[in-house]
Amino acid sequence: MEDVLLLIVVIPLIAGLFVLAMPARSHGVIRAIGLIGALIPACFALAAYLAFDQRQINLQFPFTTTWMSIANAYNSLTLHINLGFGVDGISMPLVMLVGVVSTLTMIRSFKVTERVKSHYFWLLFLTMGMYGVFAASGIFTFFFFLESTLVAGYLLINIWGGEKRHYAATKFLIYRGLASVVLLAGLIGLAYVYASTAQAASNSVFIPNAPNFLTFSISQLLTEAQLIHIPAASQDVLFLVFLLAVLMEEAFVPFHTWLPDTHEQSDTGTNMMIGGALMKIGLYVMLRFAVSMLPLGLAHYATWLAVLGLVSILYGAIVAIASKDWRRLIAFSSISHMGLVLLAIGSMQEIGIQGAVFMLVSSGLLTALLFFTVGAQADRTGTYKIENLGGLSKSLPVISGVMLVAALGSVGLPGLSGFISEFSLFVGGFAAFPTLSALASLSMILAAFYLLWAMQRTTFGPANQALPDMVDADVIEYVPMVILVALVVLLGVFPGVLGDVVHGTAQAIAARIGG
Amino acid sequence: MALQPFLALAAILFGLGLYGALTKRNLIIVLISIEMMLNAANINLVAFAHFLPKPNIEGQVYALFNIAIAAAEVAVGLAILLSFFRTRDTSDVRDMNSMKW
Amino acid sequence: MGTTMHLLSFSDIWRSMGPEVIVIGGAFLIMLIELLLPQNKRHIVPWLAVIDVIIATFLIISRFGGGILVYSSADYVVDGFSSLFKILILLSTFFVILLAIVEQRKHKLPYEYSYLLLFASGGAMIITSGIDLVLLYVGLELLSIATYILVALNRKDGRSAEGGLKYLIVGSIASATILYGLSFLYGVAGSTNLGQIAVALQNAWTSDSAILFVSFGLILAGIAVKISVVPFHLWTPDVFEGAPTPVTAYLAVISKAAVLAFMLRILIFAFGQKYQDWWLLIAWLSVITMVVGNFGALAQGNVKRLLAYSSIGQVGYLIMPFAAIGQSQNVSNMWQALSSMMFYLFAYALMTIGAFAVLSKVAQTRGSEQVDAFAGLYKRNPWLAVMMTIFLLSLAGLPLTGGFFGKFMIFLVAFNAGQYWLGVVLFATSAVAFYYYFGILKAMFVLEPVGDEEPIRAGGLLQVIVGLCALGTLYLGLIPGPFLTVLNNVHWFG
Amino acid sequence: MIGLTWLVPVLPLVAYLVLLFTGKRMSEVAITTISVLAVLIGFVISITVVSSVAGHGPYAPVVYNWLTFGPTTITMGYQVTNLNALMLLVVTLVSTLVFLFSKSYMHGDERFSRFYQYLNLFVFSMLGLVITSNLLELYIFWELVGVCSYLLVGFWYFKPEAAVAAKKAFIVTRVGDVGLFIGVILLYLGTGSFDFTTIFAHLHHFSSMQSALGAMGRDAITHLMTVQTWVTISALLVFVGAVGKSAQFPLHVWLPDAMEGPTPVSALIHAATMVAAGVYLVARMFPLFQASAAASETVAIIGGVTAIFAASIGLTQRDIKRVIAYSTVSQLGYMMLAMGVGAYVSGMFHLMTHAFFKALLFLAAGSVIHAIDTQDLFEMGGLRKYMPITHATFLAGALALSGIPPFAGFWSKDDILTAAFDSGHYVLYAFGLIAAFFTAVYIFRVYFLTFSGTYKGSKHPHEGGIAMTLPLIVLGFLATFAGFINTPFAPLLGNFLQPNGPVGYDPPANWGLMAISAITGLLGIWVAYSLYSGGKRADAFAKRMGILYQLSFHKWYIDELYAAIIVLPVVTIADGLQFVDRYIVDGAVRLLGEVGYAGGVSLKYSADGQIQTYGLISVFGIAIVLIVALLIGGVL
Repeated sequence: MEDVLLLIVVIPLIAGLFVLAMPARSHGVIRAIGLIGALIPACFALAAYLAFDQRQINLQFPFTTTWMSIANAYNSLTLHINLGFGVDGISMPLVMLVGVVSTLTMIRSFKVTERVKSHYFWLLFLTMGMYGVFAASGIFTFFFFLESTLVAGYLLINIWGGEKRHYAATKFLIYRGLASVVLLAGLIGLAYVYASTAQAASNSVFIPNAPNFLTFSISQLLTEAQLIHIPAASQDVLFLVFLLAVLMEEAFVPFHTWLPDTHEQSDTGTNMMIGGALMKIGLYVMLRFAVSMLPLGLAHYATWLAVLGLVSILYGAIVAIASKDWRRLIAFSSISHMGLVLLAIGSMQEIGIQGAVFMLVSSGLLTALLFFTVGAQADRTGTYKIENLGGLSKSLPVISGVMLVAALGSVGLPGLSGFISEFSLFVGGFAAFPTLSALASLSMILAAFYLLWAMQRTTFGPANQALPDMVDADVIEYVPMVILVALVVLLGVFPGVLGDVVHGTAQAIAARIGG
Repeated sequence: MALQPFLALAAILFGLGLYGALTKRNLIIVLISIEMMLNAANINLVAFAHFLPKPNIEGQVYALFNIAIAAAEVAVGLAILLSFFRTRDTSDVRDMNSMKW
Repeated sequence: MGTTMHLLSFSDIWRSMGPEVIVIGGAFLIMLIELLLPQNKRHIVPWLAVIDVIIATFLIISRFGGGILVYSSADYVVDGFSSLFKILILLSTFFVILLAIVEQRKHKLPYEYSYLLLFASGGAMIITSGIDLVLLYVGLELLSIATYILVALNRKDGRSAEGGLKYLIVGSIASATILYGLSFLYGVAGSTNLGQIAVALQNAWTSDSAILFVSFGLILAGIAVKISVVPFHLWTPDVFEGAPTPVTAYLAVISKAAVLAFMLRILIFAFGQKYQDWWLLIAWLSVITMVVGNFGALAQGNVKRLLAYSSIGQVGYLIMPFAAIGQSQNVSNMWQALSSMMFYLFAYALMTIGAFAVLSKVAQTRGSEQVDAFAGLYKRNPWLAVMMTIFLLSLAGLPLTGGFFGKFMIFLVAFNAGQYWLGVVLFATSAVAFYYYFGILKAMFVLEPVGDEEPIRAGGLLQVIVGLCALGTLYLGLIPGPFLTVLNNVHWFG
Repeated sequence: MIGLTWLVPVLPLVAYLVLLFTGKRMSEVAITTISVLAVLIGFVISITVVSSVAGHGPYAPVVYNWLTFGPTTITMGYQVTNLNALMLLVVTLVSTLVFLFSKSYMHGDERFSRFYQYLNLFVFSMLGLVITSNLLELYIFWELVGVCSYLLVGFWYFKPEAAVAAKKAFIVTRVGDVGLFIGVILLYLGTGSFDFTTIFAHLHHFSSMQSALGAMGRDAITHLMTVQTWVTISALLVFVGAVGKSAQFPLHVWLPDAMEGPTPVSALIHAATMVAAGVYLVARMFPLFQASAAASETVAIIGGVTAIFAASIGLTQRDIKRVIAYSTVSQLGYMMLAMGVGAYVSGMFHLMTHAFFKALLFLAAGSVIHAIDTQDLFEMGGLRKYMPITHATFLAGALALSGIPPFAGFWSKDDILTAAFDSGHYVLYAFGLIAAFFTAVYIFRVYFLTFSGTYKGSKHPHEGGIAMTLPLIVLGFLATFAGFINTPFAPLLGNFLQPNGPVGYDPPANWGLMAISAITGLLGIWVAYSLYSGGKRADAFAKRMGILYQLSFHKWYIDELYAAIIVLPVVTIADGLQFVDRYIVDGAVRLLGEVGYAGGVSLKYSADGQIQTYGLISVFGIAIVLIVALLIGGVL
């Protein structure tokens, strides 16, 4: 089990290289390789998930290899950079999420007929990047994989997207590119401030594994975060840097406009990947670095987080009402949901942290499912415009039914994964910000409004005469739908399967932030 | 004589050279102006060499080197100018505008 | 400073200037051979130059790490710093000559370039070792004059001569400015030797500070023109566009590297005492250079001009360590600053030359240097497209490439010096740069080839150049450790 | 048998899953058999449960750990108490009958099996809601019944009205659900638990568990409010949930529209069970409401207002199902009124009797609709001849609803009115009495318009099969006699529901008030008779009432009001915000991009090809560098 994370990250890349080696016309082989290349890591991820020791709060399945050192990187300290992987209760579920989403995306992308080879290569590359981001145990490793998602996402949007794909891809690139450089600045600053603090505190506090103080290892930083407190002023500055990065990365209002455009222009597979897994990175960063390592900064800006969260919640929900395109609607809906996570993180409650992970996983699954069904509809009707659809339940009962499940899950219906996420987040929110949370709870009504209204206009009512004759879901489409629905129900009915993994880590974080 | 007049002369020469190089339309005059700038530096060097508290020869040697270099520079400049003239049939600085933007 | 005085003798010259002797002597020799050879045999001439470069490089490497040698009344110093610069210069020259060989098959460049490149590189090498104003200036002019000719080399293309003239005018004015500034330095210090100048200036700052600052400003401005720091950069795109592509690569890499070495010697050695006063000036120059360079490239359609602006931006990154040194806490910081600059310079050289190599091929087949010429390159030649991607990602500063790691090191330097804002600008501007680098990426991978859909056949030599550059770029990004170790153990003189 | 209680909700779930995976291939008979058996066995178990509870009193909860966060472990499980044993019985009984009835009613529908799936899912959720052991679990099932209602109202999704009504039902009840949601959270934050018993134990002081929830949490609540305020706010929020689910004013608007669903659905969900869940919730949380006078008062007022308000609308509607729907709203108001004035037993009693007679009325209406394919009262008439069983049972239901002794409704409604009177809520008592009068008028208006006079339609009406008539007969029987389980002479139900001493206020018999309500009912029937019997239309009367008639007919314009003050603004704001998003927020982004690009363009064009310009700019640069250098040097 030691190298399982390495395998998880590397296999998609190897599969990608195999894809490149195939002749461009052998679509079947390429698709098979793509599927296998995503399925095997997903199975490994599942194995790791099952073997995960929930009582241990350190990073598990550690894999580390020394890479290089920079002398005098900080005063006379040498910076040793390791490449490594490791997961804890926050990243393990997200690794699993990547496994699920990527595998199903591969299946869905069987439908892609244009430039199949490149498509699968970049999908696999993106898969590798997302695994790496969540599994990384070093700042450098993390950043490398973050940037690789940028390249892959850019090309996926740009080649297989809709009419304005170049514009959307550029927006995606610039926003996420800016976010990543801001993030890098924050990460390096974090390591430096920890180094200087650790050095200063080394006389009074014993810090294990820190002969050199300067470290880029996430697990070491997490350990140090429990032992020493970096100066409040530095925490504030660094927290703001991270916050800015996260706002752009996670498309919070007012840095959100790239997300609807991206989703509107991407093809279904890409949307599943972006909406299902890529869009969890920002808040993961928030939890992993800003919350875990900058507790005083968090305490200082907690109210700001809550307010920003609230703005995104309401803004996203209201604009979603007026959205004319399903994909934009889903994008705004996810902005709204992620705002809730921000609000809950601001509450600094353990349950809020736990709910955050729940929401990341849940919204990942539901967003992927929504994009899948919406895409399946569009494959048949040729349009994503809500006003052009109608009465689809008649001709596409299965797809419409699954879509309804996804919509209800997003609305937060109990029994599906969305409920327990929303509930935990709101408990956290109300504990700290009753008024803001009360306002935020309006989004529960608004969500029901925009999703069910859109459902009513597309799947209910008399069939739109302009639509062509349609055949309901085929076997290939059943697989992702069934798996996603099953997972959504599983998480809704037995949230313990996720909660047990998250619990220990959430507790540790909460202890650190005094929640 | 004092040092200052030489420095002033050099400065004026440098200024004039710079002015010429940036305003004259004829490329040959531009090249000559650049020579003036180089010679301004040479005057400085020679003057300094003479007026230093402990006068030494290095400045003069330096100036000699510079004169040779300047000659090479002008030679090359004229050669390129010829090549330019052959293709464009002009020696106006302002006609050097086929590449812009 | 372990100054050992020696009388000038040939063995001393060989021990100190051996590589330079080989390069410059070889240049003379090749010049003669070219004259003597019949026309149809002349194609071996560039290969002679290649061999010459290789011999010189091996000589440097074999002597590398041998400690500091100071010769000829302390006018010439051979230390790790200069050796590294020389290796960089020769390595790049090697690639440029090979690229020129490739380019020549199409454009029929005259064979003069083989020895002209050697002369220029010889000058560049002298700059890195010389610590006497005369030597420095002679080296600088040797480099400059040879490159004026190189730019104008393509006699069939009017733009080449025009570029040469432009470069000559601007370069000469810059040289004159530098010289004028140097003359004041001499006047104040009474010596042309940098060591003695440094000693003399210790007292002179109080009595002659005005004249010294004028001198400083003039020298800095002249240097700024040569390495195209904003606002002295405007000539760059024009000259880059006019010059034959290999020469463009040469200008972008070697000229800048050599002048950076010049800058390091003069500014840190002679004016180092007042560093904490003037570092901010460099910092601001660095910032506006990064900003203007990267924004200027945004709207460029011509890839050569685009890369020109990009190289302006890169210069902004390169001079940032100079600024950071002014705020460094201790000596180790300064070393780190220098090694980070050196590291980035190597990465910059490899990725820039590689990018120009691909560009030269694409421009040849398409007859156009526009971004559109890259459309569908992935379909027409996947190998070139992938290599170009490596170079572009490295230029843009994405991880696992030399470009990223170099930027990362520079960033660390800025952080270390407490100048976070410099680091932030560095990365913010490189995010802007994503736009145009990815624009080329988009053309290669996303767009369909326009018109001609025939595969591009890249010759073996081109593939070697591109492959080696890509390999180097990846090596610096993936396994930077060994090279960093070398950098850490180098004995710095300046 | 008490150990088998969990089977009661699980059986319909199993039936749901079976039908989900195999339903498409099954015959209608098989589907019905499975479904009916599932609830029928549940009914049998419920009977034994009730008998055990009657002897034993409430049982301890049976729970399993579900999810741990912070110091809290949420459990899932069930608990048998006297209250929910009664509910089990009512729900399974009505479900069995409705399931049976649906066989004929839905015969031939393309999605017959889907219909039973949804019904089974609903019954599972409803039963789960009833026997849950903690508040969070209750909320979960609360939402599930809501979504089943959504699915069933929108069952005929291809009818635009049904699609709209389903959405409306979900969203309006969602408003209430959010209130309950926040209430649950507030109660948890105050007590550190979701368990009913723990919550009730902490109504007078914050829990010490609370401190484990984190400093901010405790501070927020204890700083914001006293225990009393907290209890009141929580109770009100819980009540908001009940208002939404039980269609109380002002969230009543969804229920009449929900009549777009198939009639058995209306009978089961929108009359007997789900809409009563709100009342059940208040009953389940009774100690919470008892702890806050303000909250109780609110409940009473809302209940009383709803009772009269809905009844006044019912007077003029033309759609048979809508009349009954408004009647349901009104009757639920009575129950809330009961809860508000503390008459716990009376409220539950009325809930039970109402479940029977209202289900009966709906099913009878369904039978009529099934027979003649119209819901418009003015197109009916004279059906007594053709549908004798339906007529007889409908009459029993109508009498029960009107509160005519000795029918079931009389006993329970009278209990409530007495309790209101006794507790000094004279205005509310008056409301209740007037509502009772209206009730008798509108239901007999329906009765006369439907069954008296001559038949006007063209289709030949006839009774449905035994599957339709049998439930009617059973319910008719119950509507007639169910009242006797809690007469002042023998308060069986009262004793059953209060095993550990009195809960709330159980009014003693007041013969005077009984007489008044009986007379009110009779008066109402007389008015209806004089206006509507034998095909009369009472158009003239309606004209004479003028504005009042219009108000009633247009449901007091509440829908229009909501459309104007809520829906329209929200949609307008959404459109506006989308405009802002697209052109101002994104516009700013694009502007920034354009400015950057324009900067690039201007930089590009700054290289004009003139070397002397470049030189000039460089000279300026040199000048600046020199000046700065000299400034730094302190020379200038």
